[in-house]
Amino acid sequence: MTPTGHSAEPTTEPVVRVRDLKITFPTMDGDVHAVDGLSFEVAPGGALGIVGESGSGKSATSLALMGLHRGTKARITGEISVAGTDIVSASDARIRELRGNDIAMVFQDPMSSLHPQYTIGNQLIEAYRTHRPSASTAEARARAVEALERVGIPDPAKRINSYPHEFSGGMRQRVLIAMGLVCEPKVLLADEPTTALDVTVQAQILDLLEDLRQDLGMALILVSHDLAVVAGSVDEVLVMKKGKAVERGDVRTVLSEPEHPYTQALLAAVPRVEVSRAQRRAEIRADRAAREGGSAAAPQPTGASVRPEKQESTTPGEPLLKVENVRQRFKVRGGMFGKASDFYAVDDVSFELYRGETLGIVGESGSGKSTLSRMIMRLLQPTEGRILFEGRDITKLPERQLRPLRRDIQMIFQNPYSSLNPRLTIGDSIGTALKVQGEKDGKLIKKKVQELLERVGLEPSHYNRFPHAFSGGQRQRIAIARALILQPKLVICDEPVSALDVSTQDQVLRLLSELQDDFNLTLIFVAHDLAVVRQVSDRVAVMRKGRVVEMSDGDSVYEDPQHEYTRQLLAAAPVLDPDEAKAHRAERARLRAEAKKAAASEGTAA
Amino acid sequence: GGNESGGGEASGSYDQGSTEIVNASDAKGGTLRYAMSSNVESMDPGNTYYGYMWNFSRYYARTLMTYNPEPGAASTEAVPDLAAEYPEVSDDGLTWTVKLREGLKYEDGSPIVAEDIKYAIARSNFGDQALPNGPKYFASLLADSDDYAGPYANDGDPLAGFNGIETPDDTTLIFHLKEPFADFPYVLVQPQSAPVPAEADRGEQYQTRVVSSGPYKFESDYSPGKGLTLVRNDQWDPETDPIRKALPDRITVEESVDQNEIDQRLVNGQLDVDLGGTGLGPAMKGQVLTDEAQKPFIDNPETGAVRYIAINNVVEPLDDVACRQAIMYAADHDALQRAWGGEVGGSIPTQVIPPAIAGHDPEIDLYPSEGNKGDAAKAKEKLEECGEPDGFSTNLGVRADRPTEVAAAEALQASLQNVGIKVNIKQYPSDTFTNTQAGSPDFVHENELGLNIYGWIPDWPTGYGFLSYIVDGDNIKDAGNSNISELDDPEINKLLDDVTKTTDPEEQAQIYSEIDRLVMESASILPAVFEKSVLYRPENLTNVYFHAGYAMYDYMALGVANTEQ
Amino acid sequence: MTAPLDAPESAQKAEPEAITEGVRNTANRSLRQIAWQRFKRDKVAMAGGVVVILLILTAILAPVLTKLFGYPPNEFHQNLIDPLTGGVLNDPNDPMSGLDKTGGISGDHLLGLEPVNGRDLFSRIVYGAQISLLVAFCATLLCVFIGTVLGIVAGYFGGWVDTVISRAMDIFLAFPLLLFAIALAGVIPDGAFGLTGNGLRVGVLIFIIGFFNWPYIGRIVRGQTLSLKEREFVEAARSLGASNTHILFRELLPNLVTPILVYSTLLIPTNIIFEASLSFLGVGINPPTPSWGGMLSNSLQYYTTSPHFVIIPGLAIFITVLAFNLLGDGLRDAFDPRSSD
Amino acid sequence: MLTYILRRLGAGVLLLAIVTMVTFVIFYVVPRLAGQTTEQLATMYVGKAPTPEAIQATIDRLNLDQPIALQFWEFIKGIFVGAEYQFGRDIVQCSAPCFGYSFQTYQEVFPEIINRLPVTLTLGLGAGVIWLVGGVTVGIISAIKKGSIFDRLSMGVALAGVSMPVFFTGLLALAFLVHAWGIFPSPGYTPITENPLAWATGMILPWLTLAFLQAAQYARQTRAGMLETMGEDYIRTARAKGLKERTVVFKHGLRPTLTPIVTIFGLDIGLVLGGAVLTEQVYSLNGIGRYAVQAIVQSDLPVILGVTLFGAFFVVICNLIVDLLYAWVDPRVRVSG
Ligand SMILES: Nc1ncnc2c1ncn2[C@@H]1O[C@H](COP(=O)(O)OP(=O)(O)OP(=O)(O)O)[C@@H](O)[C@H]1O
Ligand SMILES: Nc1ncnc2c1ncn2[C@@H]1O[C@H](COP(=O)(O)OP(=O)(O)OP(=O)(O)O)[C@@H](O)[C@H]1O
Ligand SMILES: [Mg+2]
Ligand SMILES: [Mg+2]
Ligand code: NI
Repeated sequence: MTPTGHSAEPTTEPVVRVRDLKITFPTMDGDVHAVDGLSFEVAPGGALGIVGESGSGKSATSLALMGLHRGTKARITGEISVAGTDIVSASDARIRELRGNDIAMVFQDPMSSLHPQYTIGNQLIEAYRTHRPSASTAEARARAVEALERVGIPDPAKRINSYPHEFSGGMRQRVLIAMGLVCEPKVLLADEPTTALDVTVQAQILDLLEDLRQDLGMALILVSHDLAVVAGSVDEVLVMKKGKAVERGDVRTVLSEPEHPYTQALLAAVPRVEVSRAQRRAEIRADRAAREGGSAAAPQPTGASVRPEKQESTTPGEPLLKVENVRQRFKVRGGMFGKASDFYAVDDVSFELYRGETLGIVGESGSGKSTLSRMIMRLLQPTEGRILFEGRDITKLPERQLRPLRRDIQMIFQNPYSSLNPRLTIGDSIGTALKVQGEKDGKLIKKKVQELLERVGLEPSHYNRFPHAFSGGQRQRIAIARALILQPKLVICDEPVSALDVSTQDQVLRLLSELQDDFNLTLIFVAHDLAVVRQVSDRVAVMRKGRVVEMSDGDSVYEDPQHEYTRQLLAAAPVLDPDEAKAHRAERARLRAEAKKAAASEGTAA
Repeated sequence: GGNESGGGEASGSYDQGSTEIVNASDAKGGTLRYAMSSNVESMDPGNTYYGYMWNFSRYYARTLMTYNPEPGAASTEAVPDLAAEYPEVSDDGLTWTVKLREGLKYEDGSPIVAEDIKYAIARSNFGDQALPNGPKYFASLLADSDDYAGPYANDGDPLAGFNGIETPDDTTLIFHLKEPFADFPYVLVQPQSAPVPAEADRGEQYQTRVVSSGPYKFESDYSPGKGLTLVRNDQWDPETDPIRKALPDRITVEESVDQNEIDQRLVNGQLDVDLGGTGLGPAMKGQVLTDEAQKPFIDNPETGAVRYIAINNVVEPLDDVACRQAIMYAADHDALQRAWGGEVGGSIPTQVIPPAIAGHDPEIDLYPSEGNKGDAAKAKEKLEECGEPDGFSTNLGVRADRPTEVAAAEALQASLQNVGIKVNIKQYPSDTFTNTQAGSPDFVHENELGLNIYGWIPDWPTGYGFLSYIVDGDNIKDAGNSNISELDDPEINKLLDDVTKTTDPEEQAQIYSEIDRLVMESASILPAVFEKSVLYRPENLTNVYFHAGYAMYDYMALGVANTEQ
Repeated sequence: MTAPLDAPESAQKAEPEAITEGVRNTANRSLRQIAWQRFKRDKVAMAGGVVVILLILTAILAPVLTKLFGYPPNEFHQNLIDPLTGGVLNDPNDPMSGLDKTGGISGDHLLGLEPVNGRDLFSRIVYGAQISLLVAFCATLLCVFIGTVLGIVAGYFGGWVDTVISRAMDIFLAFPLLLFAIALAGVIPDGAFGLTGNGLRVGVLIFIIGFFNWPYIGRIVRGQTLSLKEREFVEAARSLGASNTHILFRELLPNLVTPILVYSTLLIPTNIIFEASLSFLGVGINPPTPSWGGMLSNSLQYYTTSPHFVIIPGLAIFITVLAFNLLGDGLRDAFDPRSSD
Repeated sequence: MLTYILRRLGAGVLLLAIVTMVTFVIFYVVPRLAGQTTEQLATMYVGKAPTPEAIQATIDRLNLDQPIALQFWEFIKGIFVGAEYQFGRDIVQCSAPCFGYSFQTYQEVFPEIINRLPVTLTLGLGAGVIWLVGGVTVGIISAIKKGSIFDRLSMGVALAGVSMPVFFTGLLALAFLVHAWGIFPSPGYTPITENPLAWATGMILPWLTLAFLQAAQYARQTRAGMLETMGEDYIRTARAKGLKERTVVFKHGLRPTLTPIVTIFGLDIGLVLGGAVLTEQVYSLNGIGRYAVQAIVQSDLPVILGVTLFGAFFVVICNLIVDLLYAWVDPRVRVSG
């Protein structure tokens, strides 16, 4: 270890200082100024959050701090000093000494950031011994076990011999953090460490980082695109847009009194779990009325406001969809012996859905939400149970007879990038539906498609463009148009906004809401984000491991959760208010302690 | 041939070995090294049809008769080997009696008896398990044997029912023929008359350990493709053998050596003889022929083979003699000769029987042309005559793995094109060519193979050996047919029958010339070359001379100068 | 053989989507445009492409070219040949003038003469290009056809269909290909399946090469299909009521065109070499139709007197294969989302 | 792990069975489809004296007049339990695995193959070592020094290498290196037990020729793989740990790069051991490949069948080894298998 900070006062000298950082990538289309004059500093033990939408230069900055742009074509100017070393001008050897030892980084994607062919232990020990060459293997091993223990990997002495693929995403992220910790660096740089993870796991990781910061006195730089994620974990926050800092300051101040319009818009778009469905709808309708009134000056027909009322007073009668005790079995090859074992992705789920109603389904990754959706769509055939649509049993209908039924049930998919065929024009993509349903008249198809394009907020002239020419939000609009062109009775939305950033998310949700009014849609809305679900659902079902653990009307799930798991989820949901975040953290700690007491082995990453 | 004697006496001069003995010597010892570009056909004397094996197998398999061990014309004479003297023929020409020499022994010291020779003939000629490779002259010539089912049919007495040969005692064989056959002694030259003890016979696998009757024996079991080493057989008594000099102590054979490699080693002195005996490959030929220093080591003898294009008499429109004659006129002989390697590859014939064989008539020249380039005008006339004035189209069969023949095919194609005859070349593997393609009349008709490139080396150097297989209408077979032209002319057939009953050589020769002329008139055979080989005669070899009987050096005479090796 | 064995791994990642994502700032240009721009800047690949086009033109225009610059491919010029060695004479009027070391290369005979028969090598090489390219192209088409259909079916349907087809691919890859091909060419008689002569030979060659090399394309297509199948647009199409055929050929196939194109370009040179190898081993086209492999096989006999006869057909193969490889490499790089520059 | 091995073994056996079947079909069924009669087939295989008796004998010996299934059964039976053949008065036991007797040499096919195996093994393994080591080394260096003179040069040569058919390189080497300039001795095989030096010098040119082609391919693949690996996230992680660039490249980068190379190597070496046809042909080495070509030219059916199967056997074995190796190198496949 190099005694850099010996004489200097650790409290006054910032451990990371960035001045007027500029990062430029030369590309075919000229230079990309990924970071353009960024400055910030982090005090020892301090915590800085860097927030910004995708492509705003967060990762580029993080990598620059580690000197990882060396050897690439990136041009870096400005000053970066980490633990007293000037990263821009230091020798390679010096930088290597610094990495992992003074500043460690936790990467965004836990799935690909660990070497698949070495054991966890091997990779941890390597990290330690690189900076402590004198340490014996046994010593390094002990340190590695200790680090794993600290990040909460159960039975670390044994799991140290596992390979990364034997770990879940959350555990891998922990391993990465452990790797960052083995040498007890002064700064831990976490670049979106939780983006790929579930809310509960995300909360655990954030709690872990917080604990470590407290215990080890490390400085933390937490990078995220989600303001709510950083809110509870940092002291200071930096909002980036297009490579520039638009706002920087104490986390409370920024969140409560954002100065820059960008920050304001960002904050406004964040879905809030405390806002109820009714409030939200009212808000949206008001906005719409104002907008349309303003632009077209046409009076809003009352029908739009009448229909929802009818729905809200839940009329019994014939349900549109009835799901009875469905189960879906998959055979999974497990372990070394390759014996196929049965695994129920959806296990005994029943519910009814009435016309005009919206059912929200929340649950963590792998809880069976998509599987359930696909069963209702009859993209999968349920192993057991029945599905009745308009009173007709569609559980075992063959593909041929299903085809006409496809008009009535449609689906919007999660990933706007992969749900559109990149080789078909969007017109074709949308028109396909009419074509396969037997419409032969090309002109008519085109006309219908163009009308719908206009309705979802796109230009009819986009008809002949390919999907790559659209942004994520626009693509999701196209996907919605495709689902609606057949004028279905039921639309299943499988995480339609998860892949979008907050502002786009907001737009799409509004659009859906409007369309529901206009087309009298019945919706099943699947998401993992509690706040989003609350805003759109009349009723909410919480899924866990294939089962529905709780189902009741939307607001009561949030305000008076019955099931333990629902409470966990709610406690884990990131919130914007730092104080509330603290409260949630405490609540989580309590839940964990309880769980431990119950000696249940649950609670670790699924 | 040139007469430069620049190479000095010791190493001979250009083409000297074709006519006289080069490096005469009696020095014994050393190793004589053979190599071969493919695998040896079979070491079993009863199961081979190639001249080089007939020549080579004599090291360990003595036959009743053999060729006269002398250079020049005398070499084609049959002389006694195991036989004590020239066979006696009865007046009706149907019974031939052969007496064996005294004191003949196998390598294990047991005596060679007449019955073993009878057995050897039985195994190679009779029954459905007869050895596949060799000729079947005995089967067709011997009387009272048609019902004999071969030696393996009867466990008790393998020769029971084989009445064509009598063995009244251990040293006498009496052959009974169906019809008189003047060339019979030549049949006895063939290695099938080498004795095989019945208890050692293992069918086709006998080749792994041939029981030696000659001066050399197998050092160890032979495994095909892996080469052979011969060592002296101490049971062989030179007194009983006027033929073999048996100079080297050891004889080695390597198989499947690349031809270029063989040639290179011959020139470098790392090898003594190319066992195949067909001469240098084209690459080395090109090199030595342009190198004056190498010339003295080269012999360029006629091999006795005729290379020709068989013109089919059945396939339309070639069933019309005029159409065939059109081809004879149109063919560019110069181009054909070039394909075979120019003057050193062969001379241009105008008849079928080569000069070395009695009956060759230089007068026959029915289709002359200027510079041997073909006579297009005459050819057109003939086409007119056969009713195809605009020419016609036919197919030409050729062995794909023989580049010279393919080149010849292309040459012929080009020259026939000039008169409007369109030729499509069809390639076949050489191993099945005689059995199932050119040699199967059905196949020929079906595929309209009007032309086939073929060659003939007589089984013995007489007009009969030469002609009977390729022009005798009685010899047309369903498979393995050699009369590819399907020439079936009663006059020719009759002459060939007559000649076997004639014993006077003069008279025979006259008949052969007559047949030759008839064949040429019928335009069934378009002779391309009387083949010549370019043999390399390494300095190390002694007693080298070209033997017309085998169309290669006489292997029994060879010795090595370096006896230390 | 030099088939692109590494393809499945990298190909799977070559999702066109990733390109537009990776180069967000160029999102307004299509993948093809991007690839074309990259390709244009790849001088070597461009050169390869130009040579390929020239070669194709050469093959098509063979009759014209030989008329202009050569002689009919089967015309003999034996007056220029030394009858003893088969080599080309220095002076055609003097048989003792010795051999021309260049094999008669001159303004008259651009690439010299073939030994023995003295046919014009330029013409034979040019006509040889016809056969080489014809066989290679058709065989590649066959590979692509079989490989695409089976690959897409295997990848899309999965399960036992996939198992069967994947095993079949393994089996084909496990065959001692060349041996098999010569053996097969040998057992098919001269006239069969309604074809004779060179028509049959070419047919057999195309069939053998195409039939044994399809797994290379098959594996790539299967891998691509597997990854495409995971994309939600397939599910979306299904939920619109599209049939399997529609999904396979209307939705998936357009996405496979690029990788198929790229790997076909890389398969062509493999097939050219394969064809040459078969001709070299003596199971090629019937004479006198020229083929490069056949010429090389003949040249074995004349390399002492006519070394040019080894070199010229060899170079013809080499240049052709190289050009296709360069082009294929270039295309692959151009379409590869990961290539940064 | 054991089940994994067993499963792979099972797949290998199945593969062999199918290869056998297909081979059989090609030689016994295709000619018939193409219109050949039993007699014509027998005549092809009968030898030089196609008398009617001999043809009939061949039909009997090969069961050519029996239904195809029975013929196949006889063939398979021979492989597993051996067969008996009559030679002269001798009944010869051809012990399992019996591929029958060569029509040309009347030798048992299997021992004949084994006899030639050393040549092919020497050629294949020798060249294999050279091309693997050479190709991978060049590939790595090129990847590390991307854009350098070395990289450009070696990739240029490699591209040329993959574009040159082995018979052309071989011919050039023979014509110039051996015959014209005499730099190399004439290629040929001497058993290593007889004279190790002659063994090596005789094989050096075939090794280099075969290895050149393959090495070129491996260099290209290694380079591409290495570049790809070096762009992976875990390499960034390794760098972020502060590892030396050397460690990053050789410990973290190399292993994933080599993993797919191993598979390809297995397939290639399997094919080469099954007969490096062209190389053996060009250099007249009496290995399995040349044996096969000769057999094919001579329509020596049992040999063709035997060699093809033997070649396929090698491919399967090598693939098996590679699969196991792969499971060892890459822990992920053990599960997914
Ligand atoms: N190697 C590179 N070459 C060219 N441009 C690059 C490179 N790396 C990043 N960029 C560009 O720089 C900008 C900033 O990228 P960066 O990865 O820092 O964004 P980010 O804020 O981390 O986004 P995300 O939330 O999606 O991770 C983007 O426009 C990106 O396209
Ligand atoms: N085809 C399949 N075969 C085997 N297992 C499957 C299959 N499809 C889904 N599963 C498993 O079923 C479980 C539920 O998956 P599902 O996709 O429904 O989860 P989800 O709730 O939609 O999760 P996410 O939020 O990640 O989309 C998961 O464990 C998944 O691995
Ligand atoms: Mg980022
Ligand atoms: Mg899902
Ligand atoms: Ni290859």
